[in-house]
Amino acid sequence: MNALREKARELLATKTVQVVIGYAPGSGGAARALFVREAAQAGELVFDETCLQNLAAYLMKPEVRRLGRAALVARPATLRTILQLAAENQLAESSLLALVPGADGVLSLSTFSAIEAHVAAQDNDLSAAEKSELEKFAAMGLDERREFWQEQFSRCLKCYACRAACPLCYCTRCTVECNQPQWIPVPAHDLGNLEWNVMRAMHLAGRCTNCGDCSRACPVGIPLYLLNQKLCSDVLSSFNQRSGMAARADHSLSTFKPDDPEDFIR
Amino acid sequence: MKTGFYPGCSMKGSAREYSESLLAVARELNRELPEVPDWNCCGATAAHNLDPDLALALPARILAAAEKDGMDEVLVPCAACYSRLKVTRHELLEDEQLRQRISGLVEADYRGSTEVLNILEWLSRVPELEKHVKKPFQRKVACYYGCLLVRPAGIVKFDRPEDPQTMDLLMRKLGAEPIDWAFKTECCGAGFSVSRTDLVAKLSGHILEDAVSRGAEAVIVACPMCHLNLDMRRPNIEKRAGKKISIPVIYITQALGLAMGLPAKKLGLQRHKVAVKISAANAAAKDI
Amino acid sequence: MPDFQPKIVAFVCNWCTYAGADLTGTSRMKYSPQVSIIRFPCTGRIDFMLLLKAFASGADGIIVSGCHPNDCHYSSGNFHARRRWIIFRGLLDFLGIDVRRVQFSWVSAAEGAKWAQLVNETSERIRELGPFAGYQRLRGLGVG
Amino acid sequence: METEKRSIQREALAKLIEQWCREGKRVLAPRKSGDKVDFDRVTSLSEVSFDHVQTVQSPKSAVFPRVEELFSFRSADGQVEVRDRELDILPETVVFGLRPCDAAAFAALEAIFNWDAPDRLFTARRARTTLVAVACSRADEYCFCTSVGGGPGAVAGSDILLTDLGQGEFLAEIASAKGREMLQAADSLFGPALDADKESRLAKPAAVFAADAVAAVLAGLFADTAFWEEQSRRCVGCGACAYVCPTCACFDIQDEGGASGKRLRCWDSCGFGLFTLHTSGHNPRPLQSQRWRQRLMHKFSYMPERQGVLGCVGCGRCSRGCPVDMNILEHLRAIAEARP
Amino acid sequence: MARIGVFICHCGENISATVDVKQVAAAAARIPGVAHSVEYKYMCSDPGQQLVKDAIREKGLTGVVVAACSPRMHEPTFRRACAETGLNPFLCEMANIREHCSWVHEKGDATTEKAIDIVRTLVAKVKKNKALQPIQVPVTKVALVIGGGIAGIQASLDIANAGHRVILVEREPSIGGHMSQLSETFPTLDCSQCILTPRMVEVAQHPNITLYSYAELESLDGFIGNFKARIRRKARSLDETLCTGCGLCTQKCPTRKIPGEFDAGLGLRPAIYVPFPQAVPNKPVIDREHCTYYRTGKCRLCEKICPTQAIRFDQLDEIVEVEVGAVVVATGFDIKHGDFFPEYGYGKYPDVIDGLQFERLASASGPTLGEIRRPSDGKVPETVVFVACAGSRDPAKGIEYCSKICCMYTAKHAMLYRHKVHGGKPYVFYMDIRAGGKMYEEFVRRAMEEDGVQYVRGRISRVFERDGKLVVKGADTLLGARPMEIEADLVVLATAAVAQPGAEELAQKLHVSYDAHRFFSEAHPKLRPVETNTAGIFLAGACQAPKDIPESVAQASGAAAKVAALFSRSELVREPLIAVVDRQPPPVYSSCVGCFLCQSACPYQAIEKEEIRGRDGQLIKTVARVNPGLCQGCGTCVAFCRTKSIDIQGFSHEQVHAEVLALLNRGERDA
Repeated sequence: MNALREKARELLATKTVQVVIGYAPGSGGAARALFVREAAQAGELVFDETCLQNLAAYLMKPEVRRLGRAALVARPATLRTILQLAAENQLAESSLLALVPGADGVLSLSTFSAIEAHVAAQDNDLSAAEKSELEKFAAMGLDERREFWQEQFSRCLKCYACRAACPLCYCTRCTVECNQPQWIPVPAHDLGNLEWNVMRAMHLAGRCTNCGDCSRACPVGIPLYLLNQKLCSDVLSSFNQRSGMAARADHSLSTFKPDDPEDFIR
Repeated sequence: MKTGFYPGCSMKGSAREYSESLLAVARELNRELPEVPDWNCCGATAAHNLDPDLALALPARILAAAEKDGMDEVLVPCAACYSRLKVTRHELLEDEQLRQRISGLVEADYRGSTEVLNILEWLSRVPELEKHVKKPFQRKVACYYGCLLVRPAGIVKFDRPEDPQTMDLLMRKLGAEPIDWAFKTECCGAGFSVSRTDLVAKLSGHILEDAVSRGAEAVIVACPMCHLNLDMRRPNIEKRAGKKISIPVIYITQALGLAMGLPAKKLGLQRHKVAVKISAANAAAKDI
Repeated sequence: MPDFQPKIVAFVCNWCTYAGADLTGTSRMKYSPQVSIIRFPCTGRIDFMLLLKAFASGADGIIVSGCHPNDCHYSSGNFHARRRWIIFRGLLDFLGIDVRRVQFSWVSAAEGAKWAQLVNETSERIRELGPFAGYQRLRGLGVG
Repeated sequence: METEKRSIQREALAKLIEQWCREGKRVLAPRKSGDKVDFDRVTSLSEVSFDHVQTVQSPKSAVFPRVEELFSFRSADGQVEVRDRELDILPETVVFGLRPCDAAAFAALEAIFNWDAPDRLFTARRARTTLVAVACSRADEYCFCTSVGGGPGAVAGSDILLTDLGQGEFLAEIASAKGREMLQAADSLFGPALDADKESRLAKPAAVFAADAVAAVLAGLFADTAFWEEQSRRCVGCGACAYVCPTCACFDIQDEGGASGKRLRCWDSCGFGLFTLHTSGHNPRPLQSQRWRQRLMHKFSYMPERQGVLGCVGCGRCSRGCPVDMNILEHLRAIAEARP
Repeated sequence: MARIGVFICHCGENISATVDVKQVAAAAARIPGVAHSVEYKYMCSDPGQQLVKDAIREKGLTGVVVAACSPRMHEPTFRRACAETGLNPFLCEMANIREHCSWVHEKGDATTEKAIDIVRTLVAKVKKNKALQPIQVPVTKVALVIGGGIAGIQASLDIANAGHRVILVEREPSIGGHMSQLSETFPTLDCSQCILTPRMVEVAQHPNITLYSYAELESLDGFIGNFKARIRRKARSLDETLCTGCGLCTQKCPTRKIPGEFDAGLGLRPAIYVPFPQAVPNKPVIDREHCTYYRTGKCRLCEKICPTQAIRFDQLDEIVEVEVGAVVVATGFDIKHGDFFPEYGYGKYPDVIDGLQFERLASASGPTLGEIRRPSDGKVPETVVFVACAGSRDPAKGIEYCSKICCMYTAKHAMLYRHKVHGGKPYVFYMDIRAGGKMYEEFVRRAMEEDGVQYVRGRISRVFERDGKLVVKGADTLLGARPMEIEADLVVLATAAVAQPGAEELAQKLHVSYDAHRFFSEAHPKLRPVETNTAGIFLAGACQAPKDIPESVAQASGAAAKVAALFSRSELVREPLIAVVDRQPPPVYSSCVGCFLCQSACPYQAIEKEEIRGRDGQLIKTVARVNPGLCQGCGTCVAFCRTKSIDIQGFSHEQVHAEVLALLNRGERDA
């Protein structure tokens, strides 16, 4: 933690960056995002297991971008997100550096290739628990799955907290906001909620870096991560691709291989 | 994988040696071949000319019994029986209404899970068959397939209908040298064995003469009917040709048994009309 | 339900399946009239959202068909479509939506008979599955 | 009206709920599901949660559902036929177990919906809704009712307020004509007033700021862009705060269907970027800082000025529901301390 | 408010026999926005089109739906009719109630209901149609001809003589194709090379023709008028500019026993070789697989003796990039080889040969200098059996179709044999004789009647060797299915004509479709036989289906005429059915967020990055832009766009969305 504060202080003092986006203690024992713009404020930074938010979401916010070059305290998913955003032409390499707190100090990654190398060395698979939850789902009957999701989606308020929290939902016009034609019903009724959630999952397929912020953001507790992890795992098993591994990625859903595997097309 | 065995009438009668040699070989290969329970006549060769329903009902009952017994496949060594079972399976699976009607007739439901295998298919699936060969069958042989193993091509979907290779490949594994000849699937006279022995003598005679002229030392068969015509009708053939034709006709299972070093008696070689001369000391000697 | 006549929408590409269905017509082969075709330039154009719209509008079944792999008029639109369907179909299944209601297929301009067969078999399957009541119920407000 | 004090035992309360259900009333009450407690339809007391601090959502959907059909329409032969909602089929509703702050929030909703032209549907629903609140025995760090004129045992807004006195006994304060009607319909279930110290049973959330002081500061803070940017930097612009808020009443109108269909009223939030987007492409509030400012201004400056009520009851839901921990109490404290 | 006209065609009785057209017209009239709805016997006829035009003028229609046949048939017809009245042609749509309805369903209510559904769907679409303006694109007036057989030669010469540049690409070292291998040609029996070689020379000398022999198409991108072709010029191991074609190298090459391709394997050639003496270009090529130098690193004899030092052992393949406006595909055919008829002994017995090999035996330039001698021992065969339909018309073992040329060339072969071997006995086993063509039937008659060729109607079951003879077993089905056995010296199989081995791959490079037998598909079997479904790519010769020489030449000239017509204007008008990216006034500029997922999806590299800058030059955002020249309108990008910022004209979001809703909402038909 001290190393992180020291590094932040140094980066700000030397004007290497104009802001350090990190974590500070928040309400209810949780951590929250902190924007440190003065070296003196760096002492407020913390990093522990409560620091869960994917701060890369702020890189897409105009008010934050305006602050200047940012150093971002990054968890593994944050790094993948940075690469994915870069692959989607949303980030300039010069606009940020990533700070990765570790057991022995803070790693400062200032280029995409450094981030790529770091990410490549991590285990980017779904965890065993995540996999087994998906397997449990796959083992359920069709009706059981339908009932589960119907109940979940019936609670959806369409508050779009999932979208707002998601760093990859940076579109300035979301499909749900397209009304000529009206693709997704705006009302938070059963159909509107189903289509909204299917659409969001599909639009994140091959892009989601599995940070889990959508589920954490959901005020009514819909386990949205399940949808994203399902698609992450399908993309990996079908196309052998993972999102967020490279700043110049092969997008898995807008590329193809002539022998992509399927057994359902007649 | 459970493989059943459908003997049919000839394996219990005129072609006992085929059955004896098959079972001897199977034992040696450690393969169990339980008989299809309560099996009946396959309907060959008359039924399909007389009563189309009966022609399907008889094999359907056999297949249903095998399926009910949990057999994944049934080995049908007799080529005629094989043809009837294979054709019936095809017809029933092509036409659901027909399948239901025939199932009703025989009061047994064949759903199509049990496959039908001929002897060559069965032997081809034995992995590393050549490792079982103790006394290589170092002979020039004429592989004679007859008509029913490969036809109708669209239904049996087995090997090249006009120039099949499976038996040739098997015999090569046993150490033999199959001759290149054009009579592999020529007609032996088949069912005319009884009514028109003159025709059989002519057709089977052509086959034997060509095999001999190309240096074959034995004709290898996989069909009791072919064997009957080529072996038992030899006197008629020789009479028509006006010469002695002494080439033996042996079942592929017998050839395999010999190569595996099994005694001739166990393989029923003594039952042939045309003597199969065996040198007990060395199967590789000139006399078989 | 013996009288149930399913509503089936076919999303097809202009170059292969639309032409294949034309050939079915010129060959006077018969098929079930419950299927109607909507023409697209390419399967690559077919947004998954349209499938949702079709179900939401009361379709009991959907056919999506285009050129065989390697035969796309635009060289690769169908490959992109295939990837999309691999993922989309998995998602539908995950959400408990019966994927037997969506038939994906490749029908070339020469496969008039295949088109007729595809339509008939799909209609038959959808007829067996019955109306897509579970989805159509969603069209109500479902809240408050 | 004088507040009448009575008592009720837990068993009687259970019978009361069953009686409401028998009468065909829709009973909405806090109910635990997973790790969240939220309002849901219940049919027995055993389903009702008492030990939570606050539900995720407010009870406003009883009178302002998240999607509401306003009318249906059908066009045929060039004519358009419009059918209004039938009001008499709206359900008689009892909201049970809401907190005093929630009960107070209905006054803010009434002020908005009846500001100029009375809203038919809202008014009809409100008239059919009875509020049976339960006083707070616990508060958490997000609660601040006492700073906005309320309190954990405040009666205002409730038709009946229950206070748990322990040992399965509740103090029942009947505070309105509706409450009295409810009492009369089940008088035998209620016992006599008890001599109990209600205050000792209540939570004690501290008063942190004075609402009128906040309003006074806000009036001069509108143009302080730097202040609002600093305050809102963490905000990601979702609608969670507005949707869980008991007083937020913004909505969007949507038509569904083609030649025949429905016109729907759906919740909306001033936090969304497109909330103020004009057809021209111009957006008067393009930045999140401006939208955050709007949210606070509306509740603490515009509403007191226009409707004479605060747009906040201190329930703390927006802070609890915020995905990025925008704790409104901190922001209000900062405003109170700001010197423009 | 939309004012849509609906025009329902009876198509004689093709539609009205199963669809109640009056009911359809009445139902259409009730659809909101439909101002006019009529039915008529033949809408595509002049009076029918006049109905449409009059209604547009009189009723002030804003859109037209013609419910008739497939849009692939008459969409251009009706769009043109609309345009004549001043209505933008893209405001006209076809509702296909014939191919997709009346022809495929029985007469009945369900069929009429479906026709109404289709009409309602297209009305909903056309209400969302927008007036579109055609796109003008420049035309590069250079043609690429792929394949230098007789079809490619003819097409090249015709286009070149029309005054346009031609790039002719031939895979083999010389042009000439199969025709150069033939001895004589039916039905005139004139010498194939005598009529072909002057054309080959003309190609070589034509100022408008650039010939790339020993070259193959690597890739083709772009679109009609604007293709970019990459051509791989395979290394000849020779500097063609220095080589004079003296032939010294080919005479001295020590590696000489390579079965020659030109002689269909019957003759031998050296490792450095010219395929045949009249080759164009007359420049050798080194066969690196067999050349001693490439195999062992030693020899280089040719290099030493070459008087102009033209040999280049280290030459690499060269990629040439050319811009062309049209492509003629003339890659020809192949004959079926291999063991698909093992019982005929083809490939097993040297004296069982195919038709092309017989051509070489009969050719004066062939390995036997035109004497018919059998390959095994050089003996003049006394009995020759010709087998027509070896693989053709045989769905069980060969191919279903008729190879078309075999009846004629088999008759020719038998005749040539009789002319060269006077006492010889030729037999022809055939299924049917198909001799449709000018002087063709007469030619076959001549073989039977004047040259004594014995025609046996029947198939042969097998061929086997016995005592140095080929025993042909067959049956004469005209004489009571009598089994026949002929002891022949030579058996000639007229093996099936099939597509070139690389046809599938080439089709994929060209984005043209091909049939189940890998022959390239024409755009319409009757009315557009030389076009493909890809605009600007034309077919000539046997790459489309088996053809004889006159047919190949005719089609080649047809393709050349199409190219010349295309090149007659310097600009081409393209349908504007392309993708466009949303643009709005400031401050939005575009709803595109610039993720460029569309860019990786586009098969045509048509999506570019556009930087939107403010007046001060400050970058505001980077968004996608579609190059209208490159976009082909597949719409793949559209389906990937999360912000729905790319849309495709003619199949827009609004159009297809409206179609889906209208199709499924029968209830609203009367509303």
